[in-house]
Amino acid sequence: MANLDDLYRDIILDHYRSPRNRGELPTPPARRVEGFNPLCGDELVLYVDVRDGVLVDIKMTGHGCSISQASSSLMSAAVKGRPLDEVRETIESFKTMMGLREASLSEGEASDDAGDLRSMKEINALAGVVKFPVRIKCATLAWNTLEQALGAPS
Amino acid sequence: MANLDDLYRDIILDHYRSPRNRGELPTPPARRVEGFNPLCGDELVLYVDVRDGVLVDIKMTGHGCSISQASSSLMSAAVKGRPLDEVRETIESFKTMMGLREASLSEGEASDDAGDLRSMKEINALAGVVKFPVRIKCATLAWNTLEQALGAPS
Amino acid sequence: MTSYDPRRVRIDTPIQERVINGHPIAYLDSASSSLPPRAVIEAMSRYYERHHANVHRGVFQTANEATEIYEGARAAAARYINAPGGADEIVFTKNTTEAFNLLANSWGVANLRAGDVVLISEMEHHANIVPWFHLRDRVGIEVRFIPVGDDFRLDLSDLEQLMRGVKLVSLTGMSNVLGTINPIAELTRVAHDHGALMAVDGAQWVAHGVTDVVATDIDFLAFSGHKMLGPTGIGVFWTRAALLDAMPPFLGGGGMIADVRLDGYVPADGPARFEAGTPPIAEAAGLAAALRYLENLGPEAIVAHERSLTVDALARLHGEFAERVRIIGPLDAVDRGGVISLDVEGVHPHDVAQVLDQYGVCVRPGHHCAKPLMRRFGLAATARASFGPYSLTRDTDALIDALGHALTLFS
Amino acid sequence: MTSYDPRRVRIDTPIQERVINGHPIAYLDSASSSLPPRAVIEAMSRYYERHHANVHRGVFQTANEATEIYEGARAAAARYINAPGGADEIVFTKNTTEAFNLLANSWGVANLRAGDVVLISEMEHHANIVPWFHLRDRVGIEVRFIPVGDDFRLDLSDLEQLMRGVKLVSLTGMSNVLGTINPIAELTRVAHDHGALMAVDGAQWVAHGVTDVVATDIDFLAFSGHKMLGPTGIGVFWTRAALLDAMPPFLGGGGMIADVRLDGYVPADGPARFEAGTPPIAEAAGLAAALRYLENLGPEAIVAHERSLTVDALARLHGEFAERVRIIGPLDAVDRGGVISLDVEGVHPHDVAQVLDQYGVCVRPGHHCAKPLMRRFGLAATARASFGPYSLTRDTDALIDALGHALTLFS
Ligand SMILES: Cc1ncc(COP(=O)(O)O)c(C=O)c1O
Ligand SMILES: Cc1ncc(COP(=O)(O)O)c(C=O)c1O
Repeated sequence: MANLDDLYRDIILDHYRSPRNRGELPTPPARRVEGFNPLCGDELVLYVDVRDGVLVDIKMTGHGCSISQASSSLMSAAVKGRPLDEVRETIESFKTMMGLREASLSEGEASDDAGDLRSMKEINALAGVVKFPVRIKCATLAWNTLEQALGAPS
Repeated sequence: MANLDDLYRDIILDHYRSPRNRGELPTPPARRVEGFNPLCGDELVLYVDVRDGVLVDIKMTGHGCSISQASSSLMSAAVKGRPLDEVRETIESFKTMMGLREASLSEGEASDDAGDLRSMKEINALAGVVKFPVRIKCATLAWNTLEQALGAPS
Repeated sequence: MTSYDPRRVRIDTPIQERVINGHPIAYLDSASSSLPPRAVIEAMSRYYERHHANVHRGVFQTANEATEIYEGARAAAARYINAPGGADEIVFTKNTTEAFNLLANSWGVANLRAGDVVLISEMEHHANIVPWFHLRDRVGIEVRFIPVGDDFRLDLSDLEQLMRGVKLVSLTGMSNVLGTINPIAELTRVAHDHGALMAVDGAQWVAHGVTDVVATDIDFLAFSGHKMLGPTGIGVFWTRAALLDAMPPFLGGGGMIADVRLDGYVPADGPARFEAGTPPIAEAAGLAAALRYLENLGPEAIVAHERSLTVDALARLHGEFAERVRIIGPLDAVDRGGVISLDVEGVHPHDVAQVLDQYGVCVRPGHHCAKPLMRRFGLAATARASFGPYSLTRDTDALIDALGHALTLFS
Repeated sequence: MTSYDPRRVRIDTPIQERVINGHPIAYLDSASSSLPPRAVIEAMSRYYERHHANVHRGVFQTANEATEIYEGARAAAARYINAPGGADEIVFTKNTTEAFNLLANSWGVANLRAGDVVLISEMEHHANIVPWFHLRDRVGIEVRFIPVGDDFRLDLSDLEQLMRGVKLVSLTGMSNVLGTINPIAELTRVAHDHGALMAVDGAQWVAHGVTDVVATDIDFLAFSGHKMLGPTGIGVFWTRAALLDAMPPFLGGGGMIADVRLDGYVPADGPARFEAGTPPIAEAAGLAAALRYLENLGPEAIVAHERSLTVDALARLHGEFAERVRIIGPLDAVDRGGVISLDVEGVHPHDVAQVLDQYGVCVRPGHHCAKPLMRRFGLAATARASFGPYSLTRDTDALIDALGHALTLFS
């Protein structure tokens, strides 16, 4: 039986109560992308500032449940200031964790040394979401929106 | 349990095999009305020649099952040459027999002395149809079409 | 006299024997869909085990039986809403939503022209909004909204103004978010005075009320089987025979024709004209059983029971949580059904529902297919609890208890 | 390997235990609707007894279970027809007929202009005729018919001519009157060569065949649960994702939107866009059980069994009654399913069916929703016998025996 504690870890509740990187960025130079979860009405507006292949800044506005809010906050902390290829790797490992991608050895290796270890460990607090399948959409909204904001890899 | 013999009485099979009053009448003076049973595809074209309140002639073409064919044949024999008010009474008693009208005393009385007793008795051969509810529509097609041809009583 | 005992109804619905996360289920989502009693489930099983055949064109015995069952359901639905023309006024659809699409695409396309107004309200379910937007795109009608006041009721202060150019007023009988029951009979009089017709969304209104289309004098009604202890896959569209007879077909196919030729077709008469294809036959058997079951309980008795649950729940929610739980709907139980939408301070409805699930309490988070209403109150979603004929005070107990846990977790 | 034994399937379908007018039922009306096995009936009962809730927007446990069951059925339907894009290409409708109305009103309205041609055939069911007549009235398309030859097969001799201006070819995979199975893969190639798309009426074709939308390369497919051991109230519309994504909504309401405002709305993506309102949830559970059941039997094995019954029945009907019973359909069992339409000399189909019922034999009289085809052969109706996976030679025995009685009575 899935337990509430698996879902609402302290880190998640903390990021829900005190979300990181809230706000807007001037566009341009930042890009603005909207994310939307029609099932629960979650809305997310993401501002990403990419320069020379690095995601130099990220901010967001919107509303949603604790999972979607915490996930976007955790994501922002993990990807801010990171080179795009690492950001893409982080997105992939997150989706693998959510069961949306087959884990592949190379991806697994890549994510091991991808950037800030502490943020990556915090993201793992979302692992319990897979036990609550309907909430996976909440957790992935920010990540899909970010993927969209970055566009196809060049 | 309803038995086939209740439905396919000899008189009915006889009228089905040798339908009376088949053919057309010139219009005018006759009136031409189409009847139609969308459920089984039965089609009936009725020609009625009414003069001075008397149904002087009736003919019909079309196709249908034994019940609809026999019923129209029996009807034509029963109403041909009869004054319209008696024709209307016959229609009413037929519909009462089919369970489509509540029998009323006055109607019952009226039908007793309404015209040609032999044709009326023959019509009673259709009484068994009520045990086969889906066939009631077959039996009543001709009568509804005749009612339509006569229009509202003046 | 009826012998209504909600505890008995609860025993009759097998799903309520379930234990969820170690707690007996407290099903508070009847506004989404109700729980069918055994009699309904068995009516459908029996239909499939004994009588199933396609309807209408059969001569053999099971085809006749299936047809009788199907047409019998039509008569039962007519009786339940007091349709003046009886079964001939009942069209079976797949749900309330299809019924509104039928209304817009058949009556609407035939009778409305560019500039004509359909007056709906801010508290409508999308089923009574989107089909009118489609018609606006197709024909150029105007879709106008009666506003909803801060008291969670229709704001009728500008009604005369709003009625200008209106050909159809189409309103929910009871809001599936607020619980508000609208003054349908009065508004029908207003509509008729202005030469407009009146359509009612009965998805909640019929399921949780005593419906009489003659007494209210409405012109169109839509409702769903699954909201009233019946099965999924069946809904009802009702209108008076005179209107129905003049409505052109909507969906085309078998069963709705009188004749088809290579160059065109002649539509059938009566409800058949609007029932293209094999209809929901087993579902009609289930719906008839549900209506029978409800008639035995007595709709008045159910309304009274649900009202007393609502009065109690409103008072206790308010008393227990004061400002931390805001009720999005009237606080007085007058003209109000058993739907209670909650806005919980600091806890997103999704999380409310998630925590409540841990305690076996089933409430629905979301916009409840009423996004314009959500926007009106500056909300993205609510957590909604709603009662059915089997609901008991212990469901409210469980709700309040679990809500306490949610508030603690997120405090 | 499968373990298909038609006698076992017969035992699995409770309705076939019935005795009709003193005779064991000989159900020969599967082309109208098939008889569901216990596994299907129980899947629906179990759904209502254990899992029922509205789908999609729930968080609580039974809502999740109901959603999994519903979405699982979508995956099962995708697998059954080998949909390349999987579940995301499956739209649940109420029946085949609604699927064709969806095709005409969504894809058709968006893509067809006045003068464009939709090519159908004289052997179509009204479900694949009337929606195109509606579109003709609305948009001005031309509806053109491929003629049917005296051999009861499509007359393709003028196909190149017929293809002029055609944007969509929409054909039945298998005639519900003649039994004729059309060369769908070849005709799809022709359609594509002419830049047209291919829609297939799979009501019989999917139910009595092995369906592979990739191998046949078709573009649209419609079929019904109740024709393939499943419940009433559910049908399937399939098209490839690329086409589906570009199709505008048809029915409007809850579930098919991404956002609704007072001034308009944004439709949802994917199959949801075409599923307005509460969907047929229990019916999806039943359909999934039916598909599982059919997969266990093995569609190839069923086809082979129905073919051998057909070969036998055609030979015996011909041998027994010679000229008195004319078979309206191909006499050879090549590219032909188990539907046998009879024209009995001197006995109206209605009477044939009536007499047969007396002997427990269930056949369907009528035009079978194919009036243009009836006219083509100068008939008002036929008496139609049709096989299903549970049919046995003894059903044919009963048919021939009872036909003899009918001929005697009316001779
Ligand atoms: C070939 C064919 N097409 C379409 C249909 C219509 O199916 P439904 O009535 O389930 O919509 C049928 C069955 O009646 C059929 O046999
Ligand atoms: C007020 C109201 N209208 C319409 C509907 C739509 O009903 P259905 O989903 O059965 O079409 C609902 C239920 O969802 C409702 O509550």
